[in-house]
Amino acid sequence: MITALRGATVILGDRAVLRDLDLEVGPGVTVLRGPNGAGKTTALRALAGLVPLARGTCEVPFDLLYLGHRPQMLHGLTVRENLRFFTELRGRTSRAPAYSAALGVGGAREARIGGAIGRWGLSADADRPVERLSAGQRRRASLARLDTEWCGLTLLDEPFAELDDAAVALVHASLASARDRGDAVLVASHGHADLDEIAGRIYRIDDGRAA
Amino acid sequence: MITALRGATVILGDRAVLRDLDLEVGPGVTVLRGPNGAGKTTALRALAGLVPLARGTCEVPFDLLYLGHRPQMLHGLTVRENLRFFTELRGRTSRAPAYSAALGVGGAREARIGGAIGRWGLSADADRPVERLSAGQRRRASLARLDTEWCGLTLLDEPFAELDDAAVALVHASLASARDRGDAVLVASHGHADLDEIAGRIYRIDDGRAA
Amino acid sequence: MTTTALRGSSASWIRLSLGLASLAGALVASVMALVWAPPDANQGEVQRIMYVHVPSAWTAYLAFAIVFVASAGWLWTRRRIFDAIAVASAEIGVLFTGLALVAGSIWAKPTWGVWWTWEPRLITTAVMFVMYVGYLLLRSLSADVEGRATRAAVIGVVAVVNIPIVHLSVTWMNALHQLPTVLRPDGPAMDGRMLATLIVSVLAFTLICAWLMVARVALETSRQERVLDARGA
Amino acid sequence: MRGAWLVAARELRADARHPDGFATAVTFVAALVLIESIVVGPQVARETTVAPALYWIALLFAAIVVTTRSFDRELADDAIDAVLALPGGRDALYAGKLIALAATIAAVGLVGGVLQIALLDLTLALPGHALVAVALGVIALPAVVIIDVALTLRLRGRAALVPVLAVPALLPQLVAATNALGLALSGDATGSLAWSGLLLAIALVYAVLGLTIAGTAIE
Amino acid sequence: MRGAWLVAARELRADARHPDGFATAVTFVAALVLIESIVVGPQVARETTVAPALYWIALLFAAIVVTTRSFDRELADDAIDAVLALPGGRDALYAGKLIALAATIAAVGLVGGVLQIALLDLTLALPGHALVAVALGVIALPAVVIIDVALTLRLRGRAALVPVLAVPALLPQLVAATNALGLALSGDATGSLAWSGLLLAIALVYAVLGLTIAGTAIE
Ligand code: HEM
Ligand SMILES: Nc1ncnc2c1ncn2[C@@H]1O[C@H](COP(=O)(O)OP(=O)(O)OP(=O)(O)O)[C@@H](O)[C@H]1O
Ligand SMILES: Nc1ncnc2c1ncn2[C@@H]1O[C@H](COP(=O)(O)OP(=O)(O)OP(=O)(O)O)[C@@H](O)[C@H]1O
Ligand SMILES: [Mg+2]
Ligand SMILES: [Mg+2]
Repeated sequence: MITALRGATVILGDRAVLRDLDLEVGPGVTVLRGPNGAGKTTALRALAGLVPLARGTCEVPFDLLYLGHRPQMLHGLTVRENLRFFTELRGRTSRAPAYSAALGVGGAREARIGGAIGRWGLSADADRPVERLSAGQRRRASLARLDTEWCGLTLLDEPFAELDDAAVALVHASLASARDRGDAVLVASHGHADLDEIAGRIYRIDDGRAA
Repeated sequence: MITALRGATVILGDRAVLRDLDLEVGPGVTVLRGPNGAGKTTALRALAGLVPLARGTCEVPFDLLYLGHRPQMLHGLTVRENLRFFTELRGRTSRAPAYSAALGVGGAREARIGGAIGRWGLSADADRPVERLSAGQRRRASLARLDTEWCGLTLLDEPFAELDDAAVALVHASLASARDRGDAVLVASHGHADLDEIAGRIYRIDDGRAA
Repeated sequence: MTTTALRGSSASWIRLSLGLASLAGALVASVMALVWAPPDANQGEVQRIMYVHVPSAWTAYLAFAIVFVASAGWLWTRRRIFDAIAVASAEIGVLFTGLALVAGSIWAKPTWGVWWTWEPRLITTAVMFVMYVGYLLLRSLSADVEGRATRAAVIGVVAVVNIPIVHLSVTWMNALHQLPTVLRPDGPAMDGRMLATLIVSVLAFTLICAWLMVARVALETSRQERVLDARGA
Repeated sequence: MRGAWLVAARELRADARHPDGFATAVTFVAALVLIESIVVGPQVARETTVAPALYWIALLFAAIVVTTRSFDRELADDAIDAVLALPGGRDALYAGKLIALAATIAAVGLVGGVLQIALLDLTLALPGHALVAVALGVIALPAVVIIDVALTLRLRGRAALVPVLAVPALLPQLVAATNALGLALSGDATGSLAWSGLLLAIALVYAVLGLTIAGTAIE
Repeated sequence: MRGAWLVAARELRADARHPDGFATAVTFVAALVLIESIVVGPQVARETTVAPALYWIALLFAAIVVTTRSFDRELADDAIDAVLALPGGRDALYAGKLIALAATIAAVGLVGGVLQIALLDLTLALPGHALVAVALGVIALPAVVIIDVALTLRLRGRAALVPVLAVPALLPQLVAATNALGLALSGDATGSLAWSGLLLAIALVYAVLGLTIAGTAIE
C-alpha cells in the first residue's frame, strides 16, 4: 500500500463533499471514476494534503507528484524554467538521497528536461513564458513533469482534458511505464474507457461515496 | 453564409497565431480541428470580436453566443442568477424584437431557465454560487446557455472538456437540434471523432493555417 | 522592391539632413546663449539656463500634442503608422519634460534657494511627467501589437489636458514661478537679444525633436514590420 | 445603454451577497484616515484644508480597491468575455459598473465620513453642502478608475499601474472635491457650492469621455 | 529551508524578466509621496518627523502591492498547489518569498528615498544610519504582509482586507522605522541606532513567527 484514504470525510463550505470514503492506492495504475461533481478532484486534493479531512485518515507518503486540474505552472517563467524549478526543488527537499541524485544535477538534469520537452512536443515553445501557450500546450508542459520528476506516487486529475490524440497516446505510454516501474499512479477521470485496460484497480464514486 | 474569416491574420505577442486563414460558417454544424496550439481558440475569439485582426476581415453578425474555453460565469452569483442575467441582457440589447420576445419575460423565462438547469443535471446546484461547483458542473452551467439563449450563430470551444458521458450526449443532442433549426454552430475540438457524423463541414488547421 | 529601396534611401537622406541641421542649430544656439545674449540684470549668468529650460518645456508640449493627434489617428483609422508616431513622440516628450524639470531644478537652487518647491507649475509639470511615464509603462507591459496601441492611445488622448493645465497653472494662486513673459496676450516682455536667442534655441530644440522623431518612427515601423513578417516565417 | 441597469444590478447583487467587500473598504478608509492623522498629528489633521484632503485620498484608494475587486471577479473563469461578446456588451459593462461602483463608493464615503468626523472630532458647519460635495465628488472616481482598470486588465503590475494612471487624471477632481468639502466644513456656503458645480462638470466630462472610449478601452 | 533560495531565485527571475513591476512600484511610491506632500503642504511634509512617516506609509503600501502581485502570479493556473504539494513546500514558499520580496522592497525603498529627498529637498544628516534603518525596516514588511496575503488568498475583498490586517500588526514597526529614519535625518546617531536595534528585533520576531505559522497560514 502506498497511500490510502480511510473513512475520509471532507466538508467544503456548506457541503459534505466526501463521505466516509475508503480508497487504497498500490503499485500500478488505479483509476477513480465518477460523474461530474462526484468528488474525484477533492479526493485527489485530500491525498495531496491540500484539503483537510473533517474525519478519517489519509496516509500521505513523503514524496508525491500531484498534477491537478489546472496546469500549475508559474506565469512569467518559461516552460523550461518551470520544469527546472520543480526538479531542483524536489531534489533539495527530498529526504531520499538516492532519489535526489537520480533527479540529476547540471548537465544530466538539463538533458532530461530537454528530453521531456521534446517528447511532449514543446521544443518550439520551451523558452516562451507559459501564459502565452494554448490550453493544450500548457497541459502538455504540466505533464512533462511525469518525465522529469517520476515519483513513487503520482496523482493525475483529468490528465486527458485539452489534449489532442497524439498527446493522449503519450499519457497512456507514461502510465504504462510507471506501472512497469512498479510506481503507483492514481488517475481521476470520467470518460476514457481505454484506461480500464491498463488499470489495476477501478474505484467508482458518486456524491462523495463509493458507488 | 452566416459568418466568415477572410485572410485573417492575428498576432499575439511576438507570434503570428493565425495566418491568412479563410473560414466560412454556414447553417448547420461546422467543426474546426487541429492539434494543440493550432489556433482554434484564437479563430473563435476572432469571430467573437474578442481579438483584433492584424490583417484580413471578419464578418461578425449582430447576435452570437460564444462559449469559450472557460465557463464564463460570474463568481459570487448562483447558476440561476447567471443564466437569468445573460438572457435578460440579450433580450435588452438584441436588435431583433421577435428574438427578444422569444427569450421570454417573467414566468416564461424562468420556466425556460428552470428547464435548462434540469436538463443539464444541475437542479441540486442551481442556487449555489458557481465558484463552489466542480469543474464539470461549471461547464454544464455554461452549456445550459445553449438552451436559454439559442442564437443564429453559436461558437463552442472544446465543449466536451471536463464533461462525463451523460453530459457529452447532451451536447450532441443540442448540436443536432441546432442543425435541425437551421442555426449555425462552429465547434472547435481536437478529438471527438463522432462529431464528424453531425458536421456539415470540417476545417483542419495547423500552425495558424489551413492544413 | 525598388520603391521600398527608394523610400529607404530618401528616408535616410531626410534623417541625415535633419541631423546636420540639428547639429548646426545646436551650435548656433549655444553660441548665442553662452556668448551673445547679455546676462540677466538681477540673476546674472545663471539666467542662461532659460535657453535650455524653456525650449525643453515647449518641445515637450509639442511632442505631447503630437501624441494626442496620433493616438486619435490610431483609434480612428487603425493604421499602424499612427501608433509608431505616438510612441516616438511620447518618449521624446518624456525626455524633454525631464530635461525641463532638471534644468528648472538647477535654476531654482540659486534663485529660489531650493531644488524643488510646492507651487502649481512645478506640481502640474511633475504630474504631467508621471502621467506620460505611466503611458510608457502601460505600453511596455503589454506585448500584443494591436492591444498595446489601443490601450496606450486611450491614455494618449486623455493625457493631453495636462498641457493647458501646466501652461495656465502659473495664473492660479500665488505662483512663485515666472509668469508668462513670452507667450502672453500683449506680446513678449524681454530684452531683444534675449528674445532672439530664445527663439533660436526653440528652433534648434524643435529641429532636434524632429530628428529624433524621424529616427524613432523609422525604428518603430521596422519593428512592426518584423513582427508582421513573423507570419511569413 | 439599456443593459447598463442589468449589469449594475448584477454587480450590486454579488456585492450584497458578500458585504465583506463593502465592510473592508470602509475599514480601509478608516484605517487610512487614522494612520495618516497619527502621522501628521491630530492638530494638523483637523484643519479644514487637511481633513477633507485626507478623506478624498482615502476614498480614491478605496475606489481603486473596489473597482479592482469588481474586475477580478469578472476575470475569474473569463466571465467578462461572455459580456463582451454580447451586442452592446462593452458599453453596458462600463455604464453598469459606473452606476454600481458610484453607489458603493458613495456608501463607503458616507460611513467613512461619519467615522472621520467622530475620530477627529470635527464640526460640520454645513452638512447639506457636504453631502452634495460627496455625492458629486463620488461620480468621477469610478468614471476614471474603471477605464484605468480596464486598460490594465490582464497586465502584470496592474495593482501599481492603476494608481499611477488614475491619480494624475483625478488631480483636478481631488482639488475641487477637497475645496468643496473644506468650505462646507468651515461654513462657506457659496464657495462650497461653486466648487460642487465644478465637481459636477468634471463628473459629466469624465463620464461622457468614459462612455465614449469604453468600447475601445475594454479589451 | 534549502528550497527557500530556489523559490527566491524563481521569484526574482520572474521579476527581472519584467522589471516593469519594480518600475511601477517605484512610480507608485513617488506618486504617493507626491500627493501626500501636496495635501499636508510642503512645510509640514519636510519636517523630520513627518517625512519619514510618509516614506514608510508609502513603502508599506508598495510592499502590499508587490506581495499581492507575487501571489496573484502564483494563483494563476493554481501554480501554488504544485509547490504546496511538495515536501517542505510551504516553508520554502514563505522563506523564499520573504527573501525575494525583502530584496525588491529594499530596492524600491532606495529609489523612492532618493526621489523623496530630491522632491522635498531634505538634507540627510547621517546617510549611513538612514541606510541601516531602511535595510532593517524593510524586512518586517514582507514578513507580516506575506502571511496576511496568504491568509486571504482565495477570499473576496482581499485587496482591502490585507491593509486592514497588516497596518495594525505593523504599527510598532512603522513607529520604530519612522523614528530611526527621522533621527538619522536630524543627526541623532545614537537615537537612530537605538531605534534600528528595535527594528532588528521586530524583524527577527516577525520572521521567526512567520516561519513558524507559515505552514498553517498558507492554505
Ligand atoms: C523644477 C522647477 C521648474 C519647472 C518644473 C518649470 C516648468 C516650466 C514649464 C513647464 C514652462 C513652460 C510654461 C509654458 O510656457 O506653458 C516653464 C517656463 C518658464 N520657466 Fe520654468 N520651471 C521650473 C523652474 C524655473 C525657474 C527656477 C525659473 C526662473 C527663476 C523658471 C523660469 C521660467 C521662464 C522664464 C519660463 C518661460 C515663461 C514664458 O515666457 O511663458 N522656471 N517652466
Ligand atoms: N496571448 C498569447 N500570446 C502569444 N501567443 C499566444 C497567445 N495565446 C496563444 N498563443 C499561441 O497561439 C497558438 C494558438 O493558440 P490557440 O489557443 O488558439 O490554440 P488552440 O488550437 O486552441 O490549442 P489547444 O488545442 O491547445 O486549445 C499557440 O501556439 C499559442 O502558443
Ligand atoms: N469549494 C467548494 N465549496 C463547496 N462545495 C464544493 C467546493 N468544491 C467542490 N464542491 C462540491 O463538491 C462536489 C465534488 O467536487 P469535485 O470537484 O471533487 O468533483 P469532481 O468529481 O472532480 O467533478 P468533475 O468531474 O466535475 O471535475 C461537487 O458537488 C461540488 O459542488
Ligand atoms: Mg474534477
Ligand atoms: Mg484552445
